[in-house]
Amino acid sequence: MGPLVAQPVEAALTGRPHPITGAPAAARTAWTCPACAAAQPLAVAREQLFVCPTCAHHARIGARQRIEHLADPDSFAEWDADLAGRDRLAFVDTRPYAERLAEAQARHRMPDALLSGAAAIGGHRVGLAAFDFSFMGGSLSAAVGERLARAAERCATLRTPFVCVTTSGGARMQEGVFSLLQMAKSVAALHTLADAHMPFISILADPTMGGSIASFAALGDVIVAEPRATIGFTGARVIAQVTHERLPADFQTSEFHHARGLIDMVVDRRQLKGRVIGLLRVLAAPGGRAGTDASAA
Amino acid sequence: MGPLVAQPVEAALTGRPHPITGAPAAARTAWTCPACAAAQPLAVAREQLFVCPTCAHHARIGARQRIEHLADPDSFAEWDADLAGRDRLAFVDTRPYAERLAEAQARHRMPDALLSGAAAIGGHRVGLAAFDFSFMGGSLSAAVGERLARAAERCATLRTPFVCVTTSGGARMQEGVFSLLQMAKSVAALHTLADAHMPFISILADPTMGGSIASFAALGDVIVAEPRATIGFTGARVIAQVTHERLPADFQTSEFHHARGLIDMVVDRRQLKGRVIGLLRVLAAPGGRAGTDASAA
Amino acid sequence: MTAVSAESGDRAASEHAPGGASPLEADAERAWARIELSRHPDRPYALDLIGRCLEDFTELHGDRQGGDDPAVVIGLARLHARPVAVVANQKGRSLEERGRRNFGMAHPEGYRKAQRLLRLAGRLQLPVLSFIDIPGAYPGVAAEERGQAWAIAQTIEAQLTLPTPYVAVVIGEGGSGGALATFLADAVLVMEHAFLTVASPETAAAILYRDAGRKRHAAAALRLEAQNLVGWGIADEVVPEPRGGAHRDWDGAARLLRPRLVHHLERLIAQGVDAARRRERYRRIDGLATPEPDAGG
Amino acid sequence: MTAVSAESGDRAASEHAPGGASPLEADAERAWARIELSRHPDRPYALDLIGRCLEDFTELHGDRQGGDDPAVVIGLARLHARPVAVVANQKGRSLEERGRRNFGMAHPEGYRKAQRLLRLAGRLQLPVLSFIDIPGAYPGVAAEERGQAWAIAQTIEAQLTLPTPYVAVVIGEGGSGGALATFLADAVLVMEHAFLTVASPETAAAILYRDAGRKRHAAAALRLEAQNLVGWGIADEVVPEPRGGAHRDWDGAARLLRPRLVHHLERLIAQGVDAARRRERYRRIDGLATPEPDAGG
Ligand SMILES: [Zn+2]
Ligand SMILES: [Zn+2]
Repeated sequence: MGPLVAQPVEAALTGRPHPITGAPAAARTAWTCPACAAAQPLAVAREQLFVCPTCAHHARIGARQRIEHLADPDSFAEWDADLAGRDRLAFVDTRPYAERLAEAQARHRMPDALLSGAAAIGGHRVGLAAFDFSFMGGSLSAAVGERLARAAERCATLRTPFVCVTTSGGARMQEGVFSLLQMAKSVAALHTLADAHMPFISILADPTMGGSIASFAALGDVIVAEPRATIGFTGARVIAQVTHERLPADFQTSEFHHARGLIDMVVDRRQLKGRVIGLLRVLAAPGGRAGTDASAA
Repeated sequence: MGPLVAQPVEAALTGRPHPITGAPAAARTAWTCPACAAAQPLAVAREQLFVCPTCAHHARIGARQRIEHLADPDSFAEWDADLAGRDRLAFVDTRPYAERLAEAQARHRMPDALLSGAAAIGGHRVGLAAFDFSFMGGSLSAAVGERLARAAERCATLRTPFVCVTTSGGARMQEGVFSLLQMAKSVAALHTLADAHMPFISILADPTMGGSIASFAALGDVIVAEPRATIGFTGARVIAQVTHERLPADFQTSEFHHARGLIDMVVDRRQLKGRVIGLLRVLAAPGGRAGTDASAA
Repeated sequence: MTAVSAESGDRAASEHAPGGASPLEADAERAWARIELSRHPDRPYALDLIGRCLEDFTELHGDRQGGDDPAVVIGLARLHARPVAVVANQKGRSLEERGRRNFGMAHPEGYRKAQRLLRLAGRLQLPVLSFIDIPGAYPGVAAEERGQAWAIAQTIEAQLTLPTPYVAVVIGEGGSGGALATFLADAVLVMEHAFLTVASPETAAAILYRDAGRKRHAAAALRLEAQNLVGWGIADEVVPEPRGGAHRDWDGAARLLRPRLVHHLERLIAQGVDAARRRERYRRIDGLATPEPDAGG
Repeated sequence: MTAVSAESGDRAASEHAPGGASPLEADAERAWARIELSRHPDRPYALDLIGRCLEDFTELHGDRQGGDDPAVVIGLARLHARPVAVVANQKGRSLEERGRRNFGMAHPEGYRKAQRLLRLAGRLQLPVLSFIDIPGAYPGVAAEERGQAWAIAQTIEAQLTLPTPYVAVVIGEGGSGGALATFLADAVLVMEHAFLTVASPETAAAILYRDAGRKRHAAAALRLEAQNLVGWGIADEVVPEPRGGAHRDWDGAARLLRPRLVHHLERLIAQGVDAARRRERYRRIDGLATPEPDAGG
């Protein structure tokens, strides 16, 4: 189901200690591109949405930053803020899962790896959800699945489109089959949205792997990906180990899947909000579907 | 839409003059395999269903022979015996189409290239249709399309499976777009069958090309093909001419499509009836679907 | 548009008449001139008309199964403020683009891309607009290997189950089963110099005369004039083009086309559409001598 | 079956306890013994059980799109006289067959083959039986290129819209998303020594401990006992196996399995099934600390 180990989020939120180094926020006045090492003043990097002006590398950003970027100012109203997960299996690997989870919750001030809520994008009312890869690799816990399902169902009820930005290593091993079954839960909930004829715009950011891409994330009515995001079911390292196959140069990138008809468009983060608004202009057009409702057989 | 020119049917019905040579039936006491030239007494060849005992070549057989083989004795009751076609375009190529059609009708004592009717196969009541390739290449005229559509619809009404043996060069050029639109007509009629949850068993014989395989014949719930039948959209000669591609050895054979997941099974003609009965035993099982009817949402 | 009377005169008799100016030769030349207009290298292609008739067009990509055929374009747009889903055959204009788009001839992935668009439209309750401009299904080994005939048949079925209003317009060539795959709409328009045919004139000539060079005669015999499709009940309306043909004035062609698209779309939305009525339309295609009112058993 | 109590004792604390016989080590050995039983080379595979539990099995082939994956078997059969559609993961026993069937690991074509079977079942109103025995989704370049993740997601969706009764049984390994693709039934049975897991123990160990060699500990931590699935509300019933395991007595295993298949199928047919209820089942998967009764906005 792909790796779930949390990797450093390259562009952390300001105002909090750096999640990796623990350095206070004030100390970080520059941002160094992890791909080409070009340095930018933090203010510039933030304005550029942590896309490197030198090499166009799209750094990982957190769920709150993502929402800040996509939602119209002050339009986001969080759903299920207190819906937290549980150590259902009393799971212990090298550490008890309960400890890991509590630590992540405290560090990120999030109950789990997904934020969701009502928002407006370019004036269009939507449900908006965003994964946070720094929270246990954005992995698909029962809490994440439940939040996702509720968000989709609320969109069906409210008759708004659902926009979800995924960045997820896949299943959360520590929740075992409960994690696996979130694939089914999320798809079941998306069906409610489809029953209401409301669109699901699935945005894939680096990385989207395993159980996440093999369920809800692959079922967007429109699927948008950020450039050079790693997307796939099985991680490249595992494939290489198991099969000894030589991997193509662009293997499992957004562009690789776009060329193979699996992703509708690859969009630079700096154009992303505009493209989403363009889609919403059609998909959320007033009187649009209302007109065809008369055609029900 | 593939070639429609009538080719000699290799195994003609007895009791009528040979369609190609005009020789009286009585003169033909032997059958020569067109593939390996091995000769058999006609009685043996007929008993073997015109499958060569030497090389297993499946010779083309006519619609009446096909029905005789598949239907239980005396069970076939023809539908639409007087539904004939019309020269809708006042079509003339090297000869007027009206002449060609009248001649074929007279020679074959069939109104067009398809026979259909009620039948029993192994005791199971079915609708049964069979193309005759010797009738203008088994091409898809408006009359053929109409007969096919009515047969499917009657099966829906009678709640019996529909079994169709196709051998067809594709569209009938001389009927222009009317021929083309039979692809839509046949699929529309098959939908009636699907709405009644009745199965369509599509049997492909040599050859099944063009508009026939690109519509009804490809939509069988189960698709069975005879060995080494030529099946495809565009004829191999045209492909070679246009693209100068080298064609694979087994190009457009039954086996070629079976290996590619397009055909369920390749069945020797001598086992065909038994396999169809095996399918009907499941698909036409009494109380089968009736049991699940209770489950309608 | 000059109507060609096919009923007048015995064309076969005059075929070998001395002198080049027999009625048949004149018919053939006129018929061929229309074909050449429909294939004119400066003729507006689908994206040219989409850009001029629709607003907010966003192209989508791919069949969601591993392929994205550039010969078929799909997307979302608005027509007269109304959201629509769009599917189109797209030819290329430059040498590079012609190759990339395979001269507008879809591969199996292209038909599956169209199916994906139809599913999307059904799920989001969007009306569908189709722009048809395809010389014919592609005659190639790979297309046969990947189930071209099956893909066309499945697309025919998908059109006949689409739950939303559906308008198609033939804007250039409407060749064979490839055209039928996106033709089976509730309202079918044909541009003045566009045509629908069972086979390209070249293919038809090769079959009918065993001489592809007699394409002019085949074109005349097939009676490809747009107006005939209306007379035969296959199309609803011929859309006039700017004097001399659409290639002389793309904006003018779009100004003539757009209001007819709007008219039919609004008409269908107002009257209500269901797939069963669409199936009935194609079930009732004429072409028979003695259409019997009752098809029941 | 020996139940392993996961709640008893602090396993993390005892992990590095001196001596090899810590409770954790004992847990790990017991868990691994079960995994080895489920993978036993003489264990009955799907076709072995299908042949012993069902009558009149006819295998069908292919996804109708260009592929026929031998790792997935589909067909028609009867269970206790009732017609059913069957889908199964099939491992190979001989070296040749293991290679051909890719050790039971489906490629994208295999998932599409399963989808085809589900569509067929819906159209013909046949109940579906699924036999699950898959180590996991295939880690290979070609599988990723052809959209493995998308294929799994679409198969999940197809299961959740199937209109007929659906019974699944895990007969051996139930690995990750590959298993989920044919798991989401109305009644789920698990054979005594079979399991469902979010990832193979080897993969889980590589992720959790960064050491695939600790597969035994991963197996214990993931709590893969069949009985747990029932306790957690994920499966309905554990089907006992002959003493020592199904590999010792295939006939005996089938004699224990068959009546349970019949029981659940008849139960579902009697009570009536619809896809919305099935979606509700998977929507309500537990795993949360504080399940809120009202998911509304
Ligand atoms: Zn950079
Ligand atoms: Zn022979």
